[in-house]
Amino acid sequence: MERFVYADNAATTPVAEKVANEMMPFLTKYYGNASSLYSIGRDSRKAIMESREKVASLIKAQPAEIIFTGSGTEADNMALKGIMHSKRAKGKHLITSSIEHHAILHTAKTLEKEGFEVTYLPVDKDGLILIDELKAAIRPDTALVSIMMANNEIGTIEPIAEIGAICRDAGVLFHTDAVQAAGHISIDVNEMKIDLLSLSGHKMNAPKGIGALYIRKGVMINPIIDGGGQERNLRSGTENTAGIVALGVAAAEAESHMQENITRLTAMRDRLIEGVLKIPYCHLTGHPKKRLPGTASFVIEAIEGESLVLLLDLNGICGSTGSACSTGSLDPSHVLTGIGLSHDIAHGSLRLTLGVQNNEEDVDYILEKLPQVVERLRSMSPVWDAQKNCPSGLKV
Amino acid sequence: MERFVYADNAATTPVAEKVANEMMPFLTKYYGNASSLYSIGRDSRKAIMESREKVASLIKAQPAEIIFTGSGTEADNMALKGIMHSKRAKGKHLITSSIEHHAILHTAKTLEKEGFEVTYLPVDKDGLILIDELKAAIRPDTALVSIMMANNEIGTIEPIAEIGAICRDAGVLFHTDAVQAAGHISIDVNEMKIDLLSLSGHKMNAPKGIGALYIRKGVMINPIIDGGGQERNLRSGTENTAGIVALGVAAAEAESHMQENITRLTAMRDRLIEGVLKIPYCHLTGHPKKRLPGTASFVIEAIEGESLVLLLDLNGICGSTGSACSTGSLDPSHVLTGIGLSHDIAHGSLRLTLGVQNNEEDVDYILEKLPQVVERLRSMSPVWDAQKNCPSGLKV
Amino acid sequence: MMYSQKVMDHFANPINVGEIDNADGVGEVGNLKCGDIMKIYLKIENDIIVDVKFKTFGCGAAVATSSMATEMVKGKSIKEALKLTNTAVMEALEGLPPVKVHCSVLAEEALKSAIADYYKKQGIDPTPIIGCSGECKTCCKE
Amino acid sequence: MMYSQKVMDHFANPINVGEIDNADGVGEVGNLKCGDIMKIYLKIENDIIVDVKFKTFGCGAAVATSSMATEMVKGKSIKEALKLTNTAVMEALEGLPPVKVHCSVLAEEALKSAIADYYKKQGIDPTPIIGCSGECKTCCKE
Ligand SMILES: Cc1ncc(COP(=O)(O)O)c(C=O)c1O
Ligand SMILES: Cc1ncc(COP(=O)(O)O)c(C=O)c1O
Repeated sequence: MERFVYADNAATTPVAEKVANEMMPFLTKYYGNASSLYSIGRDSRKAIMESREKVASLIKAQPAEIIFTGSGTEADNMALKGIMHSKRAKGKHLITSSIEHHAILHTAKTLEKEGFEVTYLPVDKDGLILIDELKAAIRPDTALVSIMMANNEIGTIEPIAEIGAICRDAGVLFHTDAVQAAGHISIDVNEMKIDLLSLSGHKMNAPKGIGALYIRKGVMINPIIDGGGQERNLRSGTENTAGIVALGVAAAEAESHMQENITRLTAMRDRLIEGVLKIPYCHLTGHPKKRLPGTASFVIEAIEGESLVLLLDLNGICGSTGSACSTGSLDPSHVLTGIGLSHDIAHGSLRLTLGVQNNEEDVDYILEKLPQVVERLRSMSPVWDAQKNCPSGLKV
Repeated sequence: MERFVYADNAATTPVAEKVANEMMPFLTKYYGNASSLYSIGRDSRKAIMESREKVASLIKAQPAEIIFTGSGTEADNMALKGIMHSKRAKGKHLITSSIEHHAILHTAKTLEKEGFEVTYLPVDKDGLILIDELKAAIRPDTALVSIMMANNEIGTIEPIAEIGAICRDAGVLFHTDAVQAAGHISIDVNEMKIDLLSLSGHKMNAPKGIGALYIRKGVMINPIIDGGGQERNLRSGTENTAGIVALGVAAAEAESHMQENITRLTAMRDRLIEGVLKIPYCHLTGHPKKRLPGTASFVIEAIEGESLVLLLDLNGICGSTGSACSTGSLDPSHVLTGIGLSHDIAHGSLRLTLGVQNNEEDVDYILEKLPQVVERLRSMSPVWDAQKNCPSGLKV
Repeated sequence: MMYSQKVMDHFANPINVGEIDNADGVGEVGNLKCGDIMKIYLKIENDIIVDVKFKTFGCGAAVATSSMATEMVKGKSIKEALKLTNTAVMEALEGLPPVKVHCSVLAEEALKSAIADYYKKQGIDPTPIIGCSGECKTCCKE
Repeated sequence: MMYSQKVMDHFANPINVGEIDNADGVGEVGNLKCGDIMKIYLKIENDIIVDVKFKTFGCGAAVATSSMATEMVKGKSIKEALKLTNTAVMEALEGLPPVKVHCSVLAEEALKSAIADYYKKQGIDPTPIIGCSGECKTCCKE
C-alpha cells in the first residue's frame, strides 16, 4: 500500500492531536466528579462550563442553551421525543424529511407507534427540501419540524434559514440535525431561527460518545434519560468530563479555523469531483454548489459499491457507499432512492469525504487509484459488457 | 497540603493508567467507524467484540448479552423503560426499593407519570431489603423487579441471589443496578438469576461516558435511543470505540485482581472504620459486614456534612456527604432517611470510599486528619456545646 | 454549585469564632433539622458593638456568612448594624450559589436576633426597632 | 459484518475471472436491481468441466463466492459439479456473514444455470437432471 488516505470523514473523524492532548488530563488527573464539593470536582465543573461556552459560541447560542449528550443520535432522539412528549397535549404532528439520518427517521417511526403522526417531506433530485411542500404540510397541530442541516450521504445543505423563518412564522418549533454541518459550515441559531440543534463530537475531530443538543431558552422539553439531575435536569448521568472537554476544544478549533478550512476543503473537494467525473458513466450526487465543503459523492455505473469500497481499501483509501450490500438489506440507501435514483444505479454509489487532516496529495492519490479500481471492477462486471454497447449509459 | 487522598471512589474513579494507555490509540489511530467496511473500521469492530467478551466475562454472561450504553444512568433508564414499555400489554407494575439511585427512582417516577404503578420497598436500618415485603409486593401484573446490588451511599450489599430466585419463581424479570458493585465484588448473572444488570465504566477505573446493560438472552426489550441500529438495534449511535475498549480493559483488570483487591480493600476499610469510630458520637451507616469492600460510611453528630467535606478537602482528602446542604435541597439523602435516620443526624453524614489506587498511608492520613477536622468544626458548633452536656449523644 | 474564593477564605479561616461570656445580646436562629444553626454573641458599649462572636453549625456558606456578617458589624453602632442586609453580606462574599442564599438571610437574622435580645435585656421592646421579635424562623418550611 | 481472510483473499485476487469464447454453457443469475449478477462460462469435454470463467457484478462476497465456486468445479465432472452446494462454498471460504449467504446461493445457481444451458444446447431437457430449469431467481423478492 503506497499511501493511506482516510476519505470517510462523514462517517467519523480522527481525534485531533490538540483535542486528545487537552482531554487526557481529565481522564487520569482531573477525574473528579463534577457534582462533588471538593477541589478536583470543581476543576471538572469549571472545565465543563468552559466547554459549554465554546460549543455555544460555535453556533452563536448561549452556554445555558447547550446540553451535553452521549451522541448525536441521543441528541436527535431527545429533540424529537422530548419535544413531542412535552407538547403531546397541544400537537401530535411532526414534520421531517425523507432523507434524514436514521437517528431521526427511526425515532419518528417510534413516535408513530406511540400514536403521533409524521409527515415525511420529499426532496428534489439534488436533495433539497421542497419549500412549498413544507408550507403545505404544516397543520394546526404540528408541534415540531425537524430538517437536517446537511445530508450525510450527498452533502446537500438545506435552506435552513428559510425553513426556520417559515416555522417561526407558523409558531412551530424547528429542530435541525446538524451532526454533519456543525464545525464545518457557519451556523447562527438566532439568524437561522433554530429552536433545537443536534451535533456530534466525532464528526468534528472530537471523540465518539459525546454530542450536544442546543435548546433555545424557553423551549420546554422532556428528558429521555432520568436520574441524578445533571445538565439542568435534562440529561442525567455523571458528566463525561473528558468527552465534554474534547468537544469544547474541537468546537473552538473549528470556529477559529472555519473560513480557512472551508476555502481549503472546497477547493480540494472540487478538484476531486472534477477528477472523478472524468471516469466514464460516473455522476455527481447531491447539489452541485450547496454542499458540504468536504463531501464528494457519486454513482458509478456498472459496479457495485461494497466491492468498490473494499478494493479502494486494499489500495489504502477509505471511502463509503450506500449500496444495498453495504446496508445489509436488499435496498440501497433511502437517501439515494429519495433523490430519485433507481435501485440499479444506486448500487454504485461512492462517498468520499475530506477532513481537515487531508491534503492535496491525498486527492492526487485518490485520482490516481480510483479510475484503476473502477476499471478493474468493470473488467469483471457482466453489466459493463452490456454497458459498453450502450453509449448513452444507464439513466441517472 | 501534606498529602492528597482521593477517598470518593463511589462518586467516580481515576482512569487506570493501563486503561488510558490501551484506549488512546482508538482515539487517534484506530478511529474507524465500527460500521465501516474498510480495515480501520474492522479494527474498531474487532476491538469492540473483544471488549464485549471481557465485560461479559466479568459477570459470567455471554458476549451477545452485553449492550454498551453512554452511562450507568442510561443503562438503568433502558432497563426500566425498555422492559416496562415492551411488557406494557402484560403488566404495568414495577417493584423497586426506596434506597435506589436517582437513575432508578426518577425513572420510576417518569413511568408512574406514564401510567405505570410502582412499589417502593422499604429497607431495614442496615439498608437491607425486607424479603417478605418483596414477596408480598409481587402481583400478577408485576413486570419487573429492580433492586440495586450495592448501595452507593452506605455500601450495603443486597441479597441478590435470594431476590433473583424469588423473581424467577414468580415469573417476574429481575434487574439489578450493579453500578457500584460491578468490578468490585464477584457477580454471576446465572447463579444470581439476574435478567438485566447495569454497570458504569467510571466506577471501575474506566472513563465517564461509558456503561453497559446486560440483557439475558431471550428477554425482549425496547430501545430508548433509536437510529442506525448499532448494538443489535437496541442502542443506536456510532460506537464509542475508545470508551468501549477502556471498559473492556477495566473489566478484565477487575476480574483478574478481584480477590486480591477485595482482601486488601476490606482490610483497609475495616481499619478505617475502626479508626473513625473512635471519634466520639460517630456511628457507622450501612450493614456492618455485608458492605462493599471499599465503602466506609458514617454519621458524625453535631457537625454538618458539607462543611466537613470542604474542610477535609482543604486538608487534601476527598470524601462526600448526603447532607441536605450538599444535595441542594432542604432534605438529606433519601438513603439516609430510608434507613431511618432523622434529619437531625443525617446532616452529619460522611462517606469515604477507597479504591484500588489507595494504600495504607492514605488510611493513616485520613485517621490523622479527620479527628482534627471534626474537632475544629465541633469547636465552632453551637450544637456541640449542647451535645457535651448530654452524654448519651443524639439518637441514631 | 461553586463557592467564590472569598467564601472559601472565610470558611477556611473564619473570623470571630467563639463565645462571649456575659454577652450583652445573644441570638440563635435556624435548627438542627434544617442543618443550619447560627448563634451570635454581642458585646455592646454605648450602642457600639465592641465585640462579636459566633458559633455556627452548617455548611460552608453558613460558616462564611457568619464570619463575614460578624466582621461587618464589629465596631459599628447598633443603628448601622441593623442596616446590614443579607445582600450586603453576599456581595462582600463575592456572591453565593442560589441554593445558599438562605444562609446569608440566616446571618442577618441571627444578628437581629442578638440585637433584639440586647434590647430585651435592657427592658426595651425590640419589635418597633428591628421589625421583628427576633424569633423569625427562615430555614425550614415546617 | 466481517469477512474471513479467505473471502478477502478471493475478493482481492479472484481466480477464473473472464469469459470463454464459444463456451459450451453459459449461465447468468441475479439482476441489477438487487445488486448482484453472476455469469458463469463453462468449457466441457466428455462431461468434464475443463475450463470455467466468471464475470460478476456485486459485493465482495459475490466476487469471492464466484471465484471459489468456479475453482471448486474446475476439472470436475458435471455430476460432481452438480453436487456443489452453497454450504460447501461457504465452508471453503471459512464462512460468510449471515447477510451474505445469498451470494453463495447465487454462485450455486449460476453454476447450475450454466450446466442447464449446456444440456439445452445438447438438446437435453436439464430439468430432471438439475432439479430446475436454470431460470431460478433467488435474489430479490420482486
Ligand atoms: C446526519 C446525521 N445525524 C445523526 C448522526 C448520528 O450521530 P452519532 O453516530 O454520533 O450518534 C449521524 C452520523 O452517524 C449523521 O450523519
Ligand atoms: C448505584 C448507582 N446507580 C447508577 C449510577 C449512575 O451512573 P452514571 O453516573 O455513570 O450514569 C450511580 C452513580 O452515579 C450509582 O452509584
